[in-house]
Amino acid sequence: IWSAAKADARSETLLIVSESGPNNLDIHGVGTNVPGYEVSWNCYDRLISHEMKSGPGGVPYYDRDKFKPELAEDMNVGDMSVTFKLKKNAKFHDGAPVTAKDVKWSLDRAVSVGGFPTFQMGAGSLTKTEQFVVVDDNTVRIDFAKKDRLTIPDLAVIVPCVVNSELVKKNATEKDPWGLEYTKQQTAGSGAYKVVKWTAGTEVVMERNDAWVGGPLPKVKRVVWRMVPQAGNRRALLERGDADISYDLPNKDFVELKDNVKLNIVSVPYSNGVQYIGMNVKIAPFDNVKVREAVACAIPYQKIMDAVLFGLAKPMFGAAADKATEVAWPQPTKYFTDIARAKALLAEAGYPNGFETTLSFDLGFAGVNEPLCVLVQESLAQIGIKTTINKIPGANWRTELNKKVLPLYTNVFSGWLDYPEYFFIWCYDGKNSIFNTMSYQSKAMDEFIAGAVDAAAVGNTAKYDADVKGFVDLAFKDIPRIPLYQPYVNVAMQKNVSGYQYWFHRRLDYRALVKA
Amino acid sequence: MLTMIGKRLMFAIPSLIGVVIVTFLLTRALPGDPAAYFAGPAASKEAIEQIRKKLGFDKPLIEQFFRYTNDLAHGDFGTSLTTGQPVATEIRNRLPASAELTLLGLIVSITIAIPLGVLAATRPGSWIDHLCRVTTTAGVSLPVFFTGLVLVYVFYFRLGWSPAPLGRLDVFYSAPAHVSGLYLIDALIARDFETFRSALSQLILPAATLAIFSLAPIARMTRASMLAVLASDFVRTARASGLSPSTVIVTYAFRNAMLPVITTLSMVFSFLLGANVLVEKVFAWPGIGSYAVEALISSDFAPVQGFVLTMAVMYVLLNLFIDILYGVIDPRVRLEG
Amino acid sequence: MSSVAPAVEPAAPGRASGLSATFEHVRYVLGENRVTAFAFGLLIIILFAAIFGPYIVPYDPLASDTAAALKPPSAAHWFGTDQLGRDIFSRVIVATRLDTFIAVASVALVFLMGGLAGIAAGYFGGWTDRIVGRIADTIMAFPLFVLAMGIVAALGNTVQNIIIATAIVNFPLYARVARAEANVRRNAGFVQAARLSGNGEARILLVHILPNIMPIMIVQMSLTMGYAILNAAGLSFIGLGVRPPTAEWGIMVAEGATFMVSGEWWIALFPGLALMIAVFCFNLLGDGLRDIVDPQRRT
Amino acid sequence: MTAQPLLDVHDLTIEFTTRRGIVKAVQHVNISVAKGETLGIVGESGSGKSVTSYAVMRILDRAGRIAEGSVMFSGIDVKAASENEMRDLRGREISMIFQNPRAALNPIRKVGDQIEDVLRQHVQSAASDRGEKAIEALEQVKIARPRERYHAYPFELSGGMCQRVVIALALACNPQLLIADEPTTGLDVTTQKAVMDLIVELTKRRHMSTILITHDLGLAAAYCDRVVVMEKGRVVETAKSADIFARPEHPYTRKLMRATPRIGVSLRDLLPEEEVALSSASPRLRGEADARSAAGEGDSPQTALAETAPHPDPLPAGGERKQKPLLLVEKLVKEYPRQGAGALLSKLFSRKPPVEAEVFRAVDGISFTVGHGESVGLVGESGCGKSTTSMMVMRLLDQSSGRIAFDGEEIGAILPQAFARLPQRKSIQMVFQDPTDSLNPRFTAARAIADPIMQLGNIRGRDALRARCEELAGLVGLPVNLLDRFPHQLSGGQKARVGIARAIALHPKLVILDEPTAALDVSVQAIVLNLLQDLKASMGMSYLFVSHDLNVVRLLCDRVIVMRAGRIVEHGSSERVLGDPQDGYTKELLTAIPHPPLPV
Ligand SMILES: Nc1ncnc2c1ncn2[C@@H]1O[C@H](COP(=O)(O)OP(=O)(O)OP(=O)(O)O)[C@@H](O)[C@H]1O
Ligand SMILES: Nc1ncnc2c1ncn2[C@@H]1O[C@H](COP(=O)(O)OP(=O)(O)OP(=O)(O)O)[C@@H](O)[C@H]1O
Ligand SMILES: [Mg+2]
Ligand SMILES: [Mg+2]
Repeated sequence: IWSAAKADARSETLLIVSESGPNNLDIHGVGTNVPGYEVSWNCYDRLISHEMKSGPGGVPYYDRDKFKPELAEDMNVGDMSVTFKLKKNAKFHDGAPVTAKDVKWSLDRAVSVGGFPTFQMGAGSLTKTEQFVVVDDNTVRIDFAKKDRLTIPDLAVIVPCVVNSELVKKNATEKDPWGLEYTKQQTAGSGAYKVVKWTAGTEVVMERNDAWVGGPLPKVKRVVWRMVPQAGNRRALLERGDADISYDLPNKDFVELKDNVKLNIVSVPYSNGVQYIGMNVKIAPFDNVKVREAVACAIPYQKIMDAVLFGLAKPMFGAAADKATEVAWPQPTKYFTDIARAKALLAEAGYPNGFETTLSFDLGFAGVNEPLCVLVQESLAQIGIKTTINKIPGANWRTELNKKVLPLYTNVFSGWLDYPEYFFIWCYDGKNSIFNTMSYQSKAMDEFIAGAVDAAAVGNTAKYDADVKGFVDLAFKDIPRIPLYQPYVNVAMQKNVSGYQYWFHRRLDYRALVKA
Repeated sequence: MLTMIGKRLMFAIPSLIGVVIVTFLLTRALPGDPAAYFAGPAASKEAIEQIRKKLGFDKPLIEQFFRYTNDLAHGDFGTSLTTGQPVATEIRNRLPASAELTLLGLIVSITIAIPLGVLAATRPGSWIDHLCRVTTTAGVSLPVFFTGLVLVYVFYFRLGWSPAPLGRLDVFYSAPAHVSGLYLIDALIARDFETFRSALSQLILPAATLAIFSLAPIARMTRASMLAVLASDFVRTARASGLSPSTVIVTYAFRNAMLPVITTLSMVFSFLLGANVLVEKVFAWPGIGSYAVEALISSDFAPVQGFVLTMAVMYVLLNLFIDILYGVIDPRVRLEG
Repeated sequence: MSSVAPAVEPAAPGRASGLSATFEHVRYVLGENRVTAFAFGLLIIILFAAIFGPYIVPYDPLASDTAAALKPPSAAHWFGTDQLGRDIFSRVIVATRLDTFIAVASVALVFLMGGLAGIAAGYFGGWTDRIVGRIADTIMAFPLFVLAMGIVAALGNTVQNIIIATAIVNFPLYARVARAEANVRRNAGFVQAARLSGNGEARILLVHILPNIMPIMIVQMSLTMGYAILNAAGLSFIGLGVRPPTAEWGIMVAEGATFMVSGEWWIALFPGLALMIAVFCFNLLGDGLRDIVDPQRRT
Repeated sequence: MTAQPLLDVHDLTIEFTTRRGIVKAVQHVNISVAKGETLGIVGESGSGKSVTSYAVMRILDRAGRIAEGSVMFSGIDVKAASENEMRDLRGREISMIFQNPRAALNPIRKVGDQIEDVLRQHVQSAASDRGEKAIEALEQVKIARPRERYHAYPFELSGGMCQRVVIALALACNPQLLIADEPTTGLDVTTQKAVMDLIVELTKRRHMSTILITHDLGLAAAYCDRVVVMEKGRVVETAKSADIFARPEHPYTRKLMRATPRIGVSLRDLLPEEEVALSSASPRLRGEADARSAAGEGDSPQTALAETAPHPDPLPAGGERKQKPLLLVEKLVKEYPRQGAGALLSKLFSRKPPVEAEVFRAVDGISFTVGHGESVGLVGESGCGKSTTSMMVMRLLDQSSGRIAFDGEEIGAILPQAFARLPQRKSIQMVFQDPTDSLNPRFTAARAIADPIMQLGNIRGRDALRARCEELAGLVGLPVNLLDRFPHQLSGGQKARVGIARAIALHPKLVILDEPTAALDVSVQAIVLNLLQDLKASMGMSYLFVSHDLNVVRLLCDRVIVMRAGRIVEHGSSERVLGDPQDGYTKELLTAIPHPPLPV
């Protein structure tokens, strides 16, 4: 029995349920988790953002190549710098105007705090505080360290957000000059929403910033984001109409909820993301390419698509034998399930009776990983490879990956910046970043990647295309990791909720959402 | 009485020290690497090392332990990695939620189990005795998370009688002004009956889950001790003196029978605190149980240590309370104390 | 001579010789108490499934069949199939062995640790008692399930570690019961008599006291057996159970839980029922055994 | 007694439904009690005395029921009365006193409140003066400082005081009939007498009728007008108490009467007539002769003994080696820490060794000797330190100070744990007070007897052991076919024999008997005492016989030591000490014994 006021509140409030919540409201914080990105995205502004285009299935999809101003009024790209004029009426949540000083302080902060934010800035060659120059109160110039086509896109990701420098400095301490402790607990931005209540692990309540100038005023006044650990309960909440949006549900639920006339389901493939089976090429017998090929032939691809993903993913296998390599990533391999061939390859490699190894996965994504691994295990058993499944709790997953001692595992990687070479730098380059979990090193590969990066910077399309095709082919030939599929982001909403937009970070953008 | 309390507390100190040491070692043995966690997704080895140093995890275990105990002595429980909050604050915020749930579960359980046990004891071998035995045993045979899930499925999803399993209050109610932290009590104090109803309806299913689980030990103990007391000489004397059955059962048998039951209650409570962990997970309950599980799964030292220590202290206090209660009922204990 | 002796004595009531009297008594208790007889029947079924399970199930419990995934119970699949098309009936039956093994092994382990420590504490008193008591108190002060979780998380989630964790968690229970029982007997006449007969302390403990405590301990074991299974299931539920694809009731319930709301109730229900029946059986049996061992103490 | 009796039990049969079918606990019993009469019901354990009285009050167990017959109480048919009527009857018309007074009171309720509960139930007084009434009731039973006791809990009172409270409770509503079910067992002899006198005085003064249930014929005869003798659920004889000792009619009554230890008889006289004849021929007792022939054993025990006994030279009592005693105890002291929280706390807080005041001397510097082949009685009331003394001599307990010499060797310095493995262990053995408690429930009789032989003896091999066990069984008169039974399958007397067989298995020189017959019925006690006597004669053992029953000690012992509060108050030969006591305490003990009239 709702009182009238409560009913009103209900129509203006968006109730989001998800498995886990943020551990830090500031993306510059130490160890901020993925749900934390969502808060940052909605509560802080960046200088620029992306335009929308129509994506797969007509879902609004961010346009990788088109930018629109957010805090900036306009953007002026020069040869070795870019200049932004700030919107004059932009104000932080506490009413202080957004100035060039704030922007510089925020960018300085991003490149200085270390860890993930600094690292992400570096991906766009933004590494030094000297690169950020206050021209006047309303104008900021960013100098390029070198020509890099990722610099501008990197200014539109979550990290280079603008923070209320005066407010945070007031709450900073000697030990914590960037005031990370302060922004961990509250938002100090100029974004469309501000956090009014946060109970870690339980709920986040956000309210609209009516003075927002970054775009059209959002329709939703209040967002309540509750953590519901049980997937079954999340589904129940949706089906009973109690929750408005849920976005981490098992694939099966999404498939079934599609038939539910009361709900609205959106499925969009991850940009630049692949779920794969990795093999550590430094550990026998996976140092033998034939073994890797044999494994690639023994993966039960279609079974995984059907039983694990319920079709909600884009296959990354089984391309026609004569299909030309595209200048795109991800793209399907030419492998398909062929046990006979796998057996032959294994025999050729000198393991006619197979071998024993462990197959690891991240328990945090057990919903997909566990059945996937069980199927892979069963299939590998057919060619004599006996595997023990090793569940690694989410928090330790990265540690284990970092050690690069897992012989066989499954994982997802997806890059915010949707460029093939960006993915390959991370995952295949001989510099052996932590995402090159296979410890794969190949001179030829490094050359292709470097070539593509350089070609992109100067706009040499022919060279770029050749190099991209080169590294994709090599990756498929040496097959240190076996792409399985491109996962989908699935979001379930009540029918009266609309305006969902897909972003590279795959979190929700409340600003466009509408609840009728 | 005071000396008894002092004595009890003193006896508890070694166990508490034991708890601190064991938890410390146990958490250090957890497989995760908090430094790597802190360092974030793309950190280099050096960055991780640097963070390790900053967190003090590069020091020898002994030194870490002294640092930890020193912090503890200053009331600093550390900071959780996963939620980013000081553990002490979080525990303070979450403890009332767990306490409210557990206590209500226990109260429900007691109000059902004790009459049931008494009834079964007064009619041993009858159908009610068997019924009591079978139903309570069935209750304790169900994994709590399973009971919880089934209850949610039936009463929320299928029938819609119960509110959404979304924690302590419906989204559109705000918590009553903080007095005890227990919403039911705070709502009553604030005379906000709508909130009271909402909080109560949120509590019913999880509390029922806990109650179902804890019926058996209480009912059984009540029955056993009632049977023993009913067969004792002084009950026979009371009967032979012509006292009415109600006086015999209540004043003579029941009060004596309660003594072992009270001891059982402390066990049950400790048991429920464990079961809580799973129930909170099922009902998205913002208590310390779910907090501890998450922390443990993600190798987050501080909350686990804080949780265990809080629980141990609560356990000690509870036992103290029970001893006092025991003393109130049983004059023999009082005299010794 | 001794062999003819029992035959000489007419079987007067209460005077039947040892074994047959025990048997009589058991039969009487089972006859009198239908519930215990029922539990006994269940136990036989459970043991049968544990021993012969893998040989009698219709399907390979690990074999996936994605074409037949998520099928409701039918003639072909009595309990339906799970996400990967594995036959739930086969998995439930086969899991019996692992689950009973976990229960039996952990109970045996805790009996060896807690039981013996408790008996020694009760018998010797003094420092032994104080040390064992302190250990038990310390363990009790932990929220037990969380302690089990911690141990499994720290040592790794293998069957062996689950058994160890369950045993440790039950330690205080056993130590206390054994201590109390040994303590009341430490100055019993027959123990004094054993001393007079020249028995050493260790021998008194093992030959004279232990067998007398066994009945109570067996009851205790039966009751904790159920708890061990629940504990393992709880660990599975939070992701610390045995490794997939091993069939284990707790894991199956936990996995099935996600499917309950979407209507595939059978995935969680049948393993849940099996789990419940097993625990139920052990609990009832414990009660029944208590009846047999000591009718006065029936609860 | 021609008038209508107050209570008339007619043809009463009581059945219990048990695991082994229906048990008729009482069969066709007829009892009547006239107004103002005191009736004694006597009989051995299990003869149905209590059950009969429960039937009168209709407080039988759930399993029991009155199968036949009737119980009329002043015109009311108890069997047919409604539960409400019965409740009015209980406590107000008929009340009951039970054995073990401490257990009969609610441990967590003030005694005053318990009395008030009864008063309230029977509306015996207005709420306002109920307290006064309760205090009055306490005064009547002669409790010192009744006003204080009103607020006491049972555990704060001594056993005797508890019994007085129970009596006060029973008499609070002035009932017409008081049933006292073994009201004095478990109390000291001196207290016993005081309580009995009190009951008699109070009931006489109020013209109440009393039923006194006891297994002590002496007690019944001393206090009752009439005595009913029960055996196996039946009344076998009813007679005036003056007559029953003079002219016992039923053989069972005669047996009971004979078995009661009393002045002026020998141990042999305690046995039933037919067995005296038997036992004069051999020490074997009833049941054993036929059992042995069934087992096919023909040797006389003496020959069997002569072959294996290491000490084949039995000494006459008080033999020539008297000058060098077998056991010498000097200034033996045992101190226990005083209990209670005060002591505990002070132990926790202070590091100082406990001061003198904190210990309690259970045995306070006693000295005595036991000669070869001598039997010495150790008597004294409960808690005076008898058991503690025997435990120290047995080396089961370490003394605080003092010395113990056995057969010329110092054994007092040997720690109890070490003693188990020494050869002297064989020479000192013990028979325990409670035969049930002293047998391992999981050992058969044979295994129990064999235990000391296996540990300390030199007989090896199953068959040899078995043969030795059978031989010992023969000696103590335990049928061989009982050897494979477990304790719970044996009767009290049989268990006592197993305990004795075990004690003599290693041919000890000294056997300590700690109240070996306290848990047994008089008739069984008579047999066991005779057995002990015979064994002593045939094996030349010495006894230290601990007891609180002076009559028993008189029969069995050469010398007597009387203890009180840890000290020896008097010692000397049995005749002297018991015939002509010097110490006041000994005198008190002696007068407290209820003396049945001597048989003609
Ligand atoms: N609740 C019962 N169930 C079965 N049998 C019983 C029960 N109570 C008593 N009996 C039986 O009734 C018989 C008489 O018992 P009762 O207690 O009257 O003996 P008693 O003469 O009072 O003996 P004691 O001197 O030992 O008190 C016994 O053989 C006993 O086994
Ligand atoms: N372990 C002990 N700790 C403290 N006090 C004890 C202990 N054992 C015995 N006592 C005390 O020592 C005293 C003597 O006890 P003991 O058992 O020797 O008495 P007893 O003469 O054998 O009495 P009973 O006739 O009741 O057997 C008693 O007051 C008893 O309370
Ligand atoms: Mg009796
Ligand atoms: Mg004694």
